[in-house]
Amino acid sequence: MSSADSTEIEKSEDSSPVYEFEKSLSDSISKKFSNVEIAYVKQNRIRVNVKKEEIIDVASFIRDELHFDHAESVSGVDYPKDKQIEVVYHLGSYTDPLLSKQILALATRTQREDNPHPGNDSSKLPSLCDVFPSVSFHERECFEMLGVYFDGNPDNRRLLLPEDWADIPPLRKDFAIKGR
Amino acid sequence: MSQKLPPGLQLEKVDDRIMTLNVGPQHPGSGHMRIILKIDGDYIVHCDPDPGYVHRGEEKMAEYRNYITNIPHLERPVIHDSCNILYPYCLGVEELLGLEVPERAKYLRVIAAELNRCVYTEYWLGIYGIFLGHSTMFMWPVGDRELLIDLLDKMTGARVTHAYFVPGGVRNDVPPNFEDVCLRQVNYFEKRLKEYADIFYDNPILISRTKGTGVLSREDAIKLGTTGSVLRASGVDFDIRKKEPYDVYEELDFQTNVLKEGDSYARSKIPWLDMLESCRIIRDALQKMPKSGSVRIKLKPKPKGGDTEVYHRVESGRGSLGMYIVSNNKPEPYRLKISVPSFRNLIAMPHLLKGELLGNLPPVYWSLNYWPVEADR
Amino acid sequence: MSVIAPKFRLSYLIKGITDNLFWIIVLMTLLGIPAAMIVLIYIDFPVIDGEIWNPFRVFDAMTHPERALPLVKNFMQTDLFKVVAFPGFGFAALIAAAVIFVERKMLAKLQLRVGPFYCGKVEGILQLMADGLKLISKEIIIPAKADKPLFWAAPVLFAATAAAFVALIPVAPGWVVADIDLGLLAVFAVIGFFPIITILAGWSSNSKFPFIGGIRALFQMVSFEIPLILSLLGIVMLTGTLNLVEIVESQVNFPWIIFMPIGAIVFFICILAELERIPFDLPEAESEIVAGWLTEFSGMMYGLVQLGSYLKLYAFAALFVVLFLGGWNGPWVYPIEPMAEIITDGIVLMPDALVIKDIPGLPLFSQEMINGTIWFVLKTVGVIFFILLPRGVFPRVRIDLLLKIGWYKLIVLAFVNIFIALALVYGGIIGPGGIL
Amino acid sequence: MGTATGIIRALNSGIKHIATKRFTFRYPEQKLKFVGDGYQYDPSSGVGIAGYKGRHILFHDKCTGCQLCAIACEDIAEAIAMPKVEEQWKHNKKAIMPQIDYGKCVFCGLCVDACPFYALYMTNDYELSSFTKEALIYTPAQLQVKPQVDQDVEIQIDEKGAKHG
Repeated sequence: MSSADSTEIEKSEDSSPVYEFEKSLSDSISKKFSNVEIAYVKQNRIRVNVKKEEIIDVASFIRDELHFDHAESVSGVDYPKDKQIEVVYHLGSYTDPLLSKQILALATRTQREDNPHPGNDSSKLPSLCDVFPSVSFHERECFEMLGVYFDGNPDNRRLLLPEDWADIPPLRKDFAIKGR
Repeated sequence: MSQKLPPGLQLEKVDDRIMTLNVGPQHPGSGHMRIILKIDGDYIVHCDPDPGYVHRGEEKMAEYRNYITNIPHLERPVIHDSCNILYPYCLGVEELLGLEVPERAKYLRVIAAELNRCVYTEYWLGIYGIFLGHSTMFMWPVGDRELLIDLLDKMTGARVTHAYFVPGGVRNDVPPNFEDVCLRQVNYFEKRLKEYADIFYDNPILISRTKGTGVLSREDAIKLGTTGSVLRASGVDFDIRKKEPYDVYEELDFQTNVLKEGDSYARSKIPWLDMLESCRIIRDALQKMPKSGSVRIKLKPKPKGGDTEVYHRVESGRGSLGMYIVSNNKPEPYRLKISVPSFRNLIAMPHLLKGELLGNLPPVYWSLNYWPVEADR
Repeated sequence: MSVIAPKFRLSYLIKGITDNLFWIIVLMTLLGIPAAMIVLIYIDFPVIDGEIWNPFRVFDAMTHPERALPLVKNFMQTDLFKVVAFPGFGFAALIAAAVIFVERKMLAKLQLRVGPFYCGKVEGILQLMADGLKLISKEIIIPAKADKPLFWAAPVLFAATAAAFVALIPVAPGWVVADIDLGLLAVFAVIGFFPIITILAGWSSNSKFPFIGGIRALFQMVSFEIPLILSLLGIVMLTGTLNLVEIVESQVNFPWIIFMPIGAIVFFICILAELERIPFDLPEAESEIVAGWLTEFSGMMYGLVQLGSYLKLYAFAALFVVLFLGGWNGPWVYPIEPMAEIITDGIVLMPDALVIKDIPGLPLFSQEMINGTIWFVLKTVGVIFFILLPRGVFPRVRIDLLLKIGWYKLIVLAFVNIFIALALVYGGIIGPGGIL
Repeated sequence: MGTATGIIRALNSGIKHIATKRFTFRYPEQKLKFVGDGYQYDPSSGVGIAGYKGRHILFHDKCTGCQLCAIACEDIAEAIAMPKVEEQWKHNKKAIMPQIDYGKCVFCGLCVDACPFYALYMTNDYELSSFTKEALIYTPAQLQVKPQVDQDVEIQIDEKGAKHG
């Protein structure tokens, strides 16, 4: 473990713009899946954009082969211009000491509807709950905040918002705060 | 049972035994949340945490405010740990704006963050004590917390909501004789911390009460993505201060505390050991800190981030606290997600409470290092 | 500028006081004095100088100390005085009030706090009075679906049972409300009422948390009554009596705690459990079940339960003193000499004999009684200190651990204690015909 | 035997602390001492000067009515308004000065950071409560008064424990 750490430090001391270890991780993903787009490779940070049909396969590959074992956060980002909602899973690893610095952002996009009916419209994504059990509450939050329904999540209920919330999901860009 | 029932209704034998208890939000043992419990006799058979009573939409608010005016708002979720919740934000914004923080500011940040971690943990420990019916363990930590609040007050000018960290350093330098006062009070604080052992941590009644309750195995702790003291109590050595050192944590001398048991007792002991470690860090940082120098970089009034995104995380009083900032060339962040440790530890709660006695609810619930206001954001 | 609180004016205060005085005088004259007359007519008055006294003569005599003192002394021998004032309710309530104050100050000191401070100028000595006034002035709220008669009855019964318990405690030689031969058995009988009252209170309030609290209280009290009774069996064997006064008298030379420390420890732990005090305050565990079986009580109903529980605290501490620490027995501390002077010469109020010199009927209390009371109170306060101390030091135990302690450990220890007593009896050391 | 010794040690620790000094800070009689005269900001170096963030103090002879403090507060608390004042200053042609609503202020001090003319600082005065919301709005005239504070208590540590004194 200590040797792994020291190699990490050496690498970061290189201060070369190419981060080899991160690059090797992203290369192994893009080698396996041709449709996957590597958005950026920065120091300790990788971002991977995938199609929503492929996300479970990619996530399983990341878990089994690359040893990322938990999700740090699940963030939904609304892009009204593209008519899409992006969901970003930030994955990290506790078990593999080589990966303890790394955060892998796994992003996917789904369709956005102007008149949302959360749960009953086309804004749907396959849930990663079976791959990473740690995403369960994050996906619940994402569902109520952006209206993205996660197929396969056993618990797609309200979490933070009040029970009588009747407005559109509040983190969408067209939900305006009063007076702003 | 040949009883005639209206259509659609069934007699369920098992459910007759089961009582639903609403623990909270108006309950002395709940905090700002509700836990819906189903109990069979004295055993909890189902647990459904229901947070959201103090949801303030911090993430939505942040999208309307620029990178500087976000500061007082973002520390509201955990005012007791306000330096640590601003830490990843400042690191992230510094990366977005391409700022290099002065060396002295880095040390001041570490000192403020460690003091704040102790302030939070003392408050947390006090509530853990009162949840177990130990009123002395409520009064002592809350009283000793005053020592550190006094220091933070001298340092930042406010007792709880400091608004001390800004992108590019800290707001102000410390007053002239701060080092001596800090050293004296931190040493006394450490002495007081050690006095907790006799009355609380080595107390046989406490040990019999909390040992072996709510055991979270190492595999489950990893699988459920728990963090901070919960994770380290389950035997996973993962402290972001060590694993992904930010600012000057690399140069400071400290160790992480790991216990293997994974029960409520271990989870309550880790923050206490962390506080003792924090005292070491503060002393070390005071020694290694440059004696003078700039502490803040001047910023333009409304700085604009690039067209990129950052994810930064720090080790807060509860665990890894991450901020995901998406920027689109505007003074305001396009999206700001706060990945809070309380929320991540909450996932473990239904898992842990199932099958426990009702009397184990307070120690298991509060040992998760869960801060309801932070989880709701 | 709107003001929330009305401005203070002296005239308003004076008006309020005079209003209250007016109504007190009116009600006293219309209701109080007739009621007093009716009560006095039915009380048996002593026959002095061959005349039967009546209320009017009593009032008449009250103005003259020479005749009043014998009357007071006579009154002190009545059961009414014993029940209401000295060994009974009044004395116990006074000690209970002192206990509450001491508990709060001591706990505060242990926790590096100040505690009650402002009420009563001197270290918050009148805090309890303020709390009592607050409780009395509170509205009593009864849950809509509560079983109202039982809900009302529970706190009253609780305080009454605690008072009944107090009545069995001998404080000084001859000063006990109910001196019965089966005193210890009566104590067990009275203790047996408490679980019934708690489950009554929990059930009748028709709410979940009180119900759980009531059930817990039932479990706890029932399981701790057995070791409690067993731990006292040793003393009964050694003394051969159940009368509490005789048990005290048997400890003239040495208290029983010397021979039965195990029994004393078991009894002490059982006291803590019966009193629902930390570490055994599960029925009122506020972080789990709000306030347990007390959740729905408000105002003075809660106050009554608190009064009852502190009376119970005093009674159990006193029982510990009576059984293990020798009751009123102790070295002679009360001075004898000045007392004898008063008896022979009377109190000289003025040099000239114009004012009464020799007051018949003094002393009001015998010296044995005063000395015994002093020792009894000292020992009781000591025991109460050790009952209060765990509140600042220990956390609450869990229900399964509690039952385990009760059924496995304490009962075994109580049996060990019985065997020690048997060994002492059959060894011929103590007991009937023993060496000591 | 471990249980018994543990219990005795806990009881001993409890009894020992009955004789320790009380740490309670008796607020209305005592008031905590702060460093300096309140939070200040030096716009030339861009760094603040440590101090307590209490009520503001406004120097009328320096305020130019530039509204930068109000703009800084805009997204935070919206506590600062700029009313007209009945004063004639050469550098303040518009004759407007900040008026602060302490019912909204969060005492973050970012308005002090925004002032480039050394006109707005903060003071040690934190006892601002009043019976009405109107009384919480401090006009420029009220803000220029230097507060009278009587704060002299500090934490004292010795062998027997810590206390406020």
